[in-house]
Amino acid sequence: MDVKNLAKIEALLFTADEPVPLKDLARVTDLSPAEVKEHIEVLIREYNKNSHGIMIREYDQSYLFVTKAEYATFIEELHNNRSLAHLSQAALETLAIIAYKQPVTRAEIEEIRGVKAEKTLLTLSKYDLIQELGRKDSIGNPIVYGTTKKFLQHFDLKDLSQLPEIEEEEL
Amino acid sequence: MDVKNLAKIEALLFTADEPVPLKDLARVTDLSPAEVKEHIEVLIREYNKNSHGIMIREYDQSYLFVTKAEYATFIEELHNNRSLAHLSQAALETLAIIAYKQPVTRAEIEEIRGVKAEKTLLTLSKYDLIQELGRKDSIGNPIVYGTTKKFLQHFDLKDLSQLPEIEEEEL
Amino acid sequence: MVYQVQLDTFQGPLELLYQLVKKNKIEISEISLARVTEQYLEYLEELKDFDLDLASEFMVIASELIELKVRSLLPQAENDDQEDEGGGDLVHRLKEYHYFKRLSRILQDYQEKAAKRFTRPSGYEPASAGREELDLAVDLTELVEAFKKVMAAYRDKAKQEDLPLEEDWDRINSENIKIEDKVEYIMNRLAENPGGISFKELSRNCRNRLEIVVTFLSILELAKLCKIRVVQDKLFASINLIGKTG
Repeated sequence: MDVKNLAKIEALLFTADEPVPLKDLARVTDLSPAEVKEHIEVLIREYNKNSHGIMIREYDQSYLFVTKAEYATFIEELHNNRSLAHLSQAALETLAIIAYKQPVTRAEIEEIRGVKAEKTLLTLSKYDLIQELGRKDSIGNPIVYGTTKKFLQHFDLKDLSQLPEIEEEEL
Repeated sequence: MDVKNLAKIEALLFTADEPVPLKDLARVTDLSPAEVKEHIEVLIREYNKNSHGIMIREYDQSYLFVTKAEYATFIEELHNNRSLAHLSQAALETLAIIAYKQPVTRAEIEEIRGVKAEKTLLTLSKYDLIQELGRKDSIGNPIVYGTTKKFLQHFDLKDLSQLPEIEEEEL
Repeated sequence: MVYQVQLDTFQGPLELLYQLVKKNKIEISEISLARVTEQYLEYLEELKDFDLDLASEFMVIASELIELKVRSLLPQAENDDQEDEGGGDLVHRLKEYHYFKRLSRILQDYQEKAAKRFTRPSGYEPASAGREELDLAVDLTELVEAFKKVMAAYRDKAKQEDLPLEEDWDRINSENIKIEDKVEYIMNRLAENPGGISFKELSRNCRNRLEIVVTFLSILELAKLCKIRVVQDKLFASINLIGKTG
């Protein structure tokens, strides 16, 4: 464990505005992914201490510095000119369907919600919460949608398997 | 010295992409400016250690987390050369005149450089390196210009007193 | 000595004069400025065809220089107090210019050092861990609730209308048809068929319309790069591709 490497990884994560894949860190630092991971774990333990207001989160083998939840209100107050975007109920429902049913087509989303989904899909794409995964091998080759890394980051999920499970009978 | 306050200030500074004024930190944390300063000094000492890749810089009573210079090449590699635009010779000369002569009018700048300054002033304003300080109390009430906090940050100066001095007779 | 100049290397008359003084390794003084007058005027000769606005600024300095030159050539007579007016001012201006030029070079070094310090990405909305979400103000519970609600509504509707539940939920493979891949594929097919191949044959194996479009685009690309020749005997006849060798 080399402190210079710790510092290097810290600087790299600090300058990123989205989770940095482990393999990118390995490439840039000339360390093996396993070595990078070891260093990151030291950083994670360090920043988890109470004396720190920031911490490192893992999202799907990628890492990002975030602030600790308890300081959110102070941060909001400091940057209080920043307007908060609100997801409409329609957008939220559409996002929920995509999260649980991905890969899913627009027609399928519209079928479930009973209304057109075009605008909502645009909004969700704009916030980088969903992405096109490809095309379905059926008539018309419709686009299929799925969630993004930003989605995981936004809901603070390590990966999609961490989505809360819903019992069939709850539905 | 309260570790929670250290953490809070750390989180606040972390979320900023430009220097945060001491008084804003004091307002948000409900501490006195002197107390905030004490905490920041603890943070500065901590982050100056070799094991950290980031550090806190002061610019005109405002504070900002920046990466340490030695990791610049790695950061550029990770983020595909995210380096800042460098200023042209004309812009640098104009900026030098403004920095040392502020408050200074456009006519005075043009007199020294022997060329029109309008475009260069626009560029420097666009980059937020200079600002209009007001109007001079002379014929035509010309606008006077000065440098901004962003200027200090761009050249990594704590305040204007840190501007390099050179002897007149060296000419 | 002819001084080689290019207009765009000088931002103004002072810059030119400054460079001449530097090139001749002389002091900034009235006498030495008089010495570079010829070089300055030679430069103006070349400048003649350029922008008048710019040229006029150069002319002002030129006239001052000529005055200096003339005075330096005249015997040191009883010059009265007018003497300093032109030359003294130019010397002063040039010295001041030199001063700021040096400062700007120092600032340049500062700038380079400072550029090695990176801040957080600008315009970035701070990410926060945990419940309080800053940017979209929605949390996971709300997401789950939304899903339950919407699925419950759908099941109700499906039951009433006697629809099959969740048809077409079969998993599919995401595909990504790239022109580069198609280009490679076409080139391979052409290598196997030196006599050429028709567009129809190429599109026969396409799985969907998108792939046919990509195939067509790839053919256009290859034709543009002169890697293939495209032949059509008559309107609506089969389009044939023939590889070009070398």
